[in-house]
Amino acid sequence: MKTPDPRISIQQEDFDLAEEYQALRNRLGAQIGAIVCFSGLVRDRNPVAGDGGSVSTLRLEHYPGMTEQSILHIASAAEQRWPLLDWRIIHRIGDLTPSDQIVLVLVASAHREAAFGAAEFMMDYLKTRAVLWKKERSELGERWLDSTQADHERAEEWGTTSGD
Amino acid sequence: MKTPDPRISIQQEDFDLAEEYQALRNRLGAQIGAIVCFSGLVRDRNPVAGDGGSVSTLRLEHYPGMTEQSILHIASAAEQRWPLLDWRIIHRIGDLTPSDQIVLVLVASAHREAAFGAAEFMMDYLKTRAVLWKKERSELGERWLDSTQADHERAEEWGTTSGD
Amino acid sequence: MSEESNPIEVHFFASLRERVGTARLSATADSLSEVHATLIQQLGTDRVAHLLAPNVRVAVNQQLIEGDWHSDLQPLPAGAEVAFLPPVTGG
Amino acid sequence: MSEESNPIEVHFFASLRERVGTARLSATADSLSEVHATLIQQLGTDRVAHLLAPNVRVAVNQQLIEGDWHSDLQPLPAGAEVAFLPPVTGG
Repeated sequence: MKTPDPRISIQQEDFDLAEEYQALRNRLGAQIGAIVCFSGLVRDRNPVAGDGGSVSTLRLEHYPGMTEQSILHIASAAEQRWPLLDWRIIHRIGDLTPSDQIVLVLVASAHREAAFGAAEFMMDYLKTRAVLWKKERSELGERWLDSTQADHERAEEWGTTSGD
Repeated sequence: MKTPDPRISIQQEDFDLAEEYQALRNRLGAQIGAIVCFSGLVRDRNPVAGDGGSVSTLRLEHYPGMTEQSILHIASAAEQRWPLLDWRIIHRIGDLTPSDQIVLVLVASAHREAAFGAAEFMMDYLKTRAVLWKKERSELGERWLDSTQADHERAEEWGTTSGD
Repeated sequence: MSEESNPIEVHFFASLRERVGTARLSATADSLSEVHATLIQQLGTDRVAHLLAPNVRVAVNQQLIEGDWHSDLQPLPAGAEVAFLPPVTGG
Repeated sequence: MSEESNPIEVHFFASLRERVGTARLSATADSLSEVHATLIQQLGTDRVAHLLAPNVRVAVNQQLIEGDWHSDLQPLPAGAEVAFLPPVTGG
């Protein structure tokens, strides 16, 4: 199943924020007033669980094709809400260790409100709607992670007219 | 007058997002869960003015010492509101041309809510409270820019208990 | 299930793959209800119970379906890819 | 103003620098009210009018002051740096 949009990458390899940022600038030139980059990293603790176990590995699993579609759906919903010039989403899969980069969201727009709004929206939906699974291995053992109640509440705050 | 905090730079030279991002990661390691980078760029049009004049230069002027203090005040207010691990603000001065980088705000935190909130707060206050001035030269002539009514409203939405 | 039954592929992801004990299997079924019957034959009721949890989503050809899959009588497309998805989280 | 008056520096920024016609000047004054009087002598009332606009902020030693600067009788610190700031915008 091929990627539905070249702006979405699901990959094992690490990504280079600088390269992606520069590519976005080169594509759009002086139309851009604002770029928001979000990067998510593997923490060595997962306090959501409240167990304080030191994390050794985070394994990310996806469903080729459907994962990309679910992310495209999220980005399209953001494009309907905000006037975006361009965006880029990279999500890593496979085995990651603490301080590794997991996810990159880049949004370019003429004004900062759209770039901030869309980047935060995309992350809230990636947490709750993207077809991805995470298994954490810590000193206390292995377990599959679920999105938190707080994540669901944040996603629901955007309303249900799009992105659902 | 020396810089009140090494995390604030007011400079003519361009900045390197990748270098700043990597420095933040190196300082904090696996405590970081989220990094938000905002960069502002010079656009070739300033539609706020409604005149459609093509912009040729943006000149940024500062008040050495006081500018840094005003930005430190903004960052400190953000630190009181959100649990931040670290941050970095670079603002350029001097003559800039379309597609040049103007400002960089980098925020690292354990969770994304704090990083997004603080970065957006910092930008809203940089627009309205930082001691900086902008003079735009376009095909229609020169003029000093002011923060917009929308900028003031956005800054005021954060409330007046801090950052004021 | 008749001999003319539709050949399909069934995929299990993440925690469901572990609980079911396989990532995929082949079967023949004309509806999700028939998928349910064939999974009970191949995996047994204990493993299939994991697929009936309320937070499990089912996709047919990568489109999520609504409602109870195990009683769904809608005809499956020829060679359908049926997938069982536990709760997702990315980012 | 007495001969013992305090020597100060006055700075004008951005659009005010252009309207006043200089970036800085030296003067002696014991209060902002005296700064007002000496600026009228040195610059004339037309130029000083720009400094009286309601959106102009005044800083003494890089601290913004509140209230009308031209009637402010508080003593200025020795060697004070007085600055006139038009509306700011960064970002």
